[in-house]
Amino acid sequence: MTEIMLKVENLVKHFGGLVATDSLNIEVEQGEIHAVIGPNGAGKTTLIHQLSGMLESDSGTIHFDGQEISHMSSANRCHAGMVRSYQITSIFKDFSVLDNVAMSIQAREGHSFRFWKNANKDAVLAGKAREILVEMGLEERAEVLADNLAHGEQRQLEIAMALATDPKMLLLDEPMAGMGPEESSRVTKYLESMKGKYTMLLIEHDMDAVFALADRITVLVYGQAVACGTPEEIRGNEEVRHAYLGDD
Amino acid sequence: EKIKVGIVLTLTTPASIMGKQMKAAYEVAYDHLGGKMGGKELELIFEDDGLKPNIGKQKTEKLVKKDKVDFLTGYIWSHVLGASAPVALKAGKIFVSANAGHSLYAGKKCHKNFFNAAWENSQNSMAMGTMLNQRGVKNLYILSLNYAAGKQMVAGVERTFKGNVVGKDLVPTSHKDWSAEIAKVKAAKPDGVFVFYPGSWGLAFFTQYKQAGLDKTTPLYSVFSVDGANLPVYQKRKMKHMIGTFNTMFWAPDLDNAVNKRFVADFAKKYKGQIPSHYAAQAYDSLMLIAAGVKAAGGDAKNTDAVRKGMEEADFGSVRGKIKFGKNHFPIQNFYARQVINKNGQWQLSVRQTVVEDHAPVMSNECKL
Amino acid sequence: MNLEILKTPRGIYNSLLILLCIFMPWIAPAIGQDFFTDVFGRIMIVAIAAISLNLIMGFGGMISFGHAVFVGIGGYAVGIFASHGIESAYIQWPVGLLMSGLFALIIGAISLRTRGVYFIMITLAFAQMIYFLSVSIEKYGSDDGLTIDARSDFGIPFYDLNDALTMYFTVFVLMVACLLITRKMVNSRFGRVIRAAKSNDERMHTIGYPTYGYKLTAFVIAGMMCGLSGLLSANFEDFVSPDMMFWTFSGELIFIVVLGGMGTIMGPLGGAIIFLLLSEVLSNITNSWHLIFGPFLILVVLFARGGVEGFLAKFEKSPEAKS
Amino acid sequence: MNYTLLAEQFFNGFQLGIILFLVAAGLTLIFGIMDLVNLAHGTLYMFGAFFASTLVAVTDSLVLGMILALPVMLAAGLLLEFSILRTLYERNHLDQVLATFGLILFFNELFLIVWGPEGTGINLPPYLTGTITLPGGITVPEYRMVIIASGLLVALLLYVLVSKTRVGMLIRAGASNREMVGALGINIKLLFTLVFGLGAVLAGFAGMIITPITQADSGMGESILILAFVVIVIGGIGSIKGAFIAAILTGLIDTMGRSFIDVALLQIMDTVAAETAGPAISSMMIYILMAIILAIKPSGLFPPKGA
Amino acid sequence: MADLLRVDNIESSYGASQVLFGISIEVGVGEVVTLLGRNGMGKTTTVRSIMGLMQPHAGEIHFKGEAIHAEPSYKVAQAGLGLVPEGRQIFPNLSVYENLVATAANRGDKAEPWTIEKIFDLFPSLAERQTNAGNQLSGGEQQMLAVSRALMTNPDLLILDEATEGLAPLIRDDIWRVLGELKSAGQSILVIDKNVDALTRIADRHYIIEKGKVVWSGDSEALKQDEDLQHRYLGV
Ligand SMILES: Nc1ncnc2c1ncn2[C@@H]1O[C@H](COP(=O)(O)OP(=O)(O)OP(=O)(O)O)[C@@H](O)[C@H]1O
Ligand SMILES: Nc1ncnc2c1ncn2[C@@H]1O[C@H](COP(=O)(O)OP(=O)(O)OP(=O)(O)O)[C@@H](O)[C@H]1O
Ligand SMILES: [Mg+2]
Ligand SMILES: [Mg+2]
Repeated sequence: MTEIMLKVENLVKHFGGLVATDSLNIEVEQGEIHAVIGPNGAGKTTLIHQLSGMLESDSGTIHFDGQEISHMSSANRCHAGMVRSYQITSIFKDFSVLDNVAMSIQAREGHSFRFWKNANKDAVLAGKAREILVEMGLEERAEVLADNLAHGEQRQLEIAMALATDPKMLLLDEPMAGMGPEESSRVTKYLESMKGKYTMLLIEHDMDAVFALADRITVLVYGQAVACGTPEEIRGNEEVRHAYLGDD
Repeated sequence: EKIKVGIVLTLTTPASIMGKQMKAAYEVAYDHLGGKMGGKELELIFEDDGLKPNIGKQKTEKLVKKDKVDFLTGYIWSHVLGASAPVALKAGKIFVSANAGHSLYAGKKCHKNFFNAAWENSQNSMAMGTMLNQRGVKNLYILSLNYAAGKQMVAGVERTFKGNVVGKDLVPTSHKDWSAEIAKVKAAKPDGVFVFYPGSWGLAFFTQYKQAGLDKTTPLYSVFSVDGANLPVYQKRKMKHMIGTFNTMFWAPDLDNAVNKRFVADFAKKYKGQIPSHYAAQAYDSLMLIAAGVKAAGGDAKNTDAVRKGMEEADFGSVRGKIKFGKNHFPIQNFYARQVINKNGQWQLSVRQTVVEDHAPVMSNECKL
Repeated sequence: MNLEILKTPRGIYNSLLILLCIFMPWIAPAIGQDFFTDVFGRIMIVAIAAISLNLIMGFGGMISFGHAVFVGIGGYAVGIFASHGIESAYIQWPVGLLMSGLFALIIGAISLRTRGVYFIMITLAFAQMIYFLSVSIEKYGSDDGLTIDARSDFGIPFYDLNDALTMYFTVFVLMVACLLITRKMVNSRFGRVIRAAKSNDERMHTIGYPTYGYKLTAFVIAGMMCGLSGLLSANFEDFVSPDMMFWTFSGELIFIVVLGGMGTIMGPLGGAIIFLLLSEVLSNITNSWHLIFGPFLILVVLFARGGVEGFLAKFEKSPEAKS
Repeated sequence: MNYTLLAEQFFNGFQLGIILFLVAAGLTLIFGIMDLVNLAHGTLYMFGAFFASTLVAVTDSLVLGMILALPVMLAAGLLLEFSILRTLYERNHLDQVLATFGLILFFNELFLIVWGPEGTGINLPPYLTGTITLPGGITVPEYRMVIIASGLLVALLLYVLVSKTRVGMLIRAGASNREMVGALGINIKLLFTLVFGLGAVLAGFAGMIITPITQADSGMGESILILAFVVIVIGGIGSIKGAFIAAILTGLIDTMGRSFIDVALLQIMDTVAAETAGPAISSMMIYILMAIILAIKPSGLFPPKGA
Repeated sequence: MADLLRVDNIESSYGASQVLFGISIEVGVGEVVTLLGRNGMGKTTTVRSIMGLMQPHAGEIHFKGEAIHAEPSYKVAQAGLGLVPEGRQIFPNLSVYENLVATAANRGDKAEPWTIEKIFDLFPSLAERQTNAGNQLSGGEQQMLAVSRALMTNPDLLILDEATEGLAPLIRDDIWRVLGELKSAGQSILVIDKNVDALTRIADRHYIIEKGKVVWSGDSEALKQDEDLQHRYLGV
């Protein structure tokens, strides 16, 4: 029996009258890629906010890797091994691409109360950061200011930064949005190759990517999980087709 | 070999209203001295402190080190003086405050080379307290600014006033709206209000005093709030309710002595036809005091001991008649009740009576000189 | 010594600033303006305060509008002890630094809950409270200030702050130390965290940094550095007064940093020299010098983005990352 | 307890709040909504005071002088925006702070030279110098009622303009993303120039309406400016409603503090201590208020949506 | 077919780095044209240059026969261009309703202009969120709002940069359907999207941009046929 990496129980979040997350239960097994799909405004990003600690939940519990993290700060959740990416790009715009990634690496190497040694010349940070950039196909842009990247490149950097924290589990919020076909297929391949190494919760509207990657899929509508199953099961689910997929 | 006198005043900001009068008075004194001291040529060097202690100190340093002045005078504010005086005193210069009545220098911190040609902060309001007793005021409301000088004014009046203080408010200097205080005054129904609101605070406060209708019911008594420098402004703004109000001071333009008459007349010629304020009078006396010292030293300004001795004698024609110095080098002098009058269409301050004679700062005996 | 820096206008300018500070005690008499040595001593003391502000504002994005309060705390530590006859530097200085640090810790801990303009205003609020407190304490002079009769005593033979040159070079050495500390720190791991938090604080949390603690640490370090400026100022001026923590001085510190070039190492020193020297020179020319100084500041903003350092950096070929 | 005094002080606090709101109103527009940190807002306030004083003196009519001063303020605001400030919108706050500080220095000095250190003022005409007695024996100077009425009017107009009209939406949109507003066909430069002009008129109006009470002198804008910033921050930057409520709150707290703190302190400490602490605490009052509010609500009382 | 938009050999740069090296494209009245190309090739830069958000330093742009390459962006928009920008850029501090009406206009003098009601029919979830501030919307809702906002200006030429980024498949289909309907109503459209299949369905012509140059242009048929082309330049 595989271990449960993430267990969400009865999670609730209200925005005023709106119930964005409605008594949600999700289990993600160790090593699986678990996709969450659903219409716009279904509460997917809200779920990631709650999981990553950006939003305080109204009620419910989150267990991750054997401990309860419902009330942990986002930084601590990251240290516990859970890291997210953003749907709307969130990077250090006035840092170089390399330094953006290096910040993540620095984070995983323990506290940063080191006041003296020059971190710019720190071979460990730069070396590891470069490795990740190579994997993401951004190595040629390493020295460019992140703000000057094209939109699609910023999306790639977004994921690189999450990966660089060396997480156990990745929460990916539409990682492929804004990427061209080539880039998104590269990222898809990359994520596939990482299967087993990371547990992933993937939110994506790119169904090609979802069906190619996901082991299991949860469908979210109005904050509730209306279906959960293998890609085949979901593809065949009439309700899901109606609410989300359309009749391609 | 010229004799140089460095003069630090506030010549910018709205507070320059006093500084400019003082500057003019120094120039009148210069003329009266014929541009000479002890037979030597005299040079006055003016600097602006911008109302800030650090700038005042900086300018003092410049006067001492660059211009190599023999004397320093001017200094309107206690905090500017506090920062600046040590520079001059360390350099062995003689320092004459022409306004700032820093009480520490009258007592504990008195210094052989420190003179004050004006007064100590609380003296004037002590005289006010006495005057209030004389005029039969029983219930007094006190209003002042919340800073050191303001508190010393309050302390002064409380020291001598014998009736009841029915209320007391010290407002921060950033405030220009007294609605709350005026309501309290009204509720307390005093038979006199004592205020210390110099400069633009006075302008605003007295305006609101009238708007609230208090001018009709409660007489105003003030120190350093109605003076020759701002009286023309009150007149220009048609603040008629100021006429008849009382304040106390060591001097008035109609004080009857020859030096004063000449000074008042020459000042008007020099400065927009204005009647001088006490600031101007002090400034005039400061330079005359220095001149007396230099004369006693036979023109040798570097002979500090001789100069100091001469200054302590204070043998010169002062606008306040004869001037006497205590061992702390603060004047021992009379204080007068003055009233605002309209004389030939020009508002001015007129002496009504002598309130106290030969008054010395209370902390004089703390001075160990 | 690396002479590379002399190849760029910025490098030359920065070297010039330092050389000017070193040699002013000899330059000043040579040009017949002895008091310029004092002016420069004062400039360097202000520069230390500006350097400390730059540390949190330029690199950490924490715009403190109450920074001068730490100058005041450092200054009053000397003043209050001296007024009780305690002149030992070994009591005055550690207490001054600790108190600045402690106040920074309290102010920072509360203020850092807010951001942006709210942060600016809450730091101002705390500074104003302490200012009004200092004005109301008559025992220590209220707004008349405290004259300090004896400078801090280090008890070391031949090292006496009453000696003008000793005082001057004490200030100089400490200022250079602050510059070096800043330089080391902003490039260290800690410094990178602060700078990244300025850039995107939320993202910092999600990649694992509880930035609050880092920012608070930086705030406390800056507070203590600024307290040092106060300790020096009290000794240099022989005088402390609430004026030194009024908001206008906090404002001036901000102007100095922006003028010199925010987020650069040498910016605050350059800013302090230009700001204070220009005030000094202009005010000696005319009393109405604000008529010239005001437009000068406007021109700097309009035509030199990033202050003087930013202006000079335009002449460099490759826009280097912040040094 | 003297209830008339209490009521009167309550009223005084309210009218102080209105005055604060008048100053904060223009600042809310320029800083809160257009996001330009304009330290020279106090300078515009001073403009209003001096221009109106001069025009009232020239025309010998309070109403006429003040009405004439409004277009002058508009012109001054437009000129300032056009010549200097319009390049600052896209700059960071600190550049704005430095440049507008330059403006303060320049104009304070200029006004000092032109009008002299004693400044200027406005005398109220006889029909406004009386006092009104409200029920309960509260007496209020007539002119203060005028201020209150005009403050309420400005509050209402501004609220409608910003929250209910398309111009208001565009200003807010332009503040968050100038480029995009332009790309959707709005001449944002012109719009901002006009809004700045309106802000200048509001600042000037506050300055002129207060002058009969406080008189006018060079540098009068700076201390009130800080208060206006405090008000805006307490209310939540960019919210007219917030600014209004915060202004009233600040006015009340400040007035109540100045009225009753000394009495209250006497209950718990001796006279000397109370007399030292009283004025100190009442000076600090609004800063304490701001610190507490921000410590609890880091974005002010009524942070506008989406900011 | 009459030219609506003609871009002639424009070159644009960000500071010192040049991004466009002589781009020429044309959009005719009633035509739907796409810009294709991999990430970072200059599609958005082309759009920004057209919209007057940056000034090309060489070349000319004409819209309805008038030169617009030196005009500020608001004039360009007033001339009848409506933009759905990359990254949505909705106004975060305005409510959904305000986002829609603030810049609304009938630029193309349409007989039946877009109205709030029509928009809400098109995107019912926006109707439900009318009072939400812009930044209180989900990513997809923001995209819907951005499209609607541009429609509300009733432009002659609608430009969509990343038209369906972040939209759920159903909504994405809706967008394609709407664009199709708009096209049949005579609306000219310039669109950027990564969904090549859908684009070939609705668009008349395509331009492929590579490193700031147009490397290929042609109609949908030609693009569909040429798999090598798709692979080489689009990575499909
Ligand atoms: N701060 C907020 N205040 C009020 N409502 C909000 C807020 N944030 C999100 N919402 C609403 O909550 C719902 C869920 O939003 P969420 O961002 O989680 O959707 P999503 O599933 O990620 O959608 P998408 O696929 O479009 O990104 C949406 O309807 C949105 O409008
Ligand atoms: N603000 C900027 N400053 C400097 N360079 C920039 C800037 N914006 C974009 N670039 C560069 O210009 C090039 C073209 O960018 P553009 O945004 O036009 O690409 P794109 O084709 O739209 O890509 P995408 O599909 O990723 O949106 C890229 O190499 C990018 O790095
Ligand atoms: Mg989402
Ligand atoms: Mg693009």
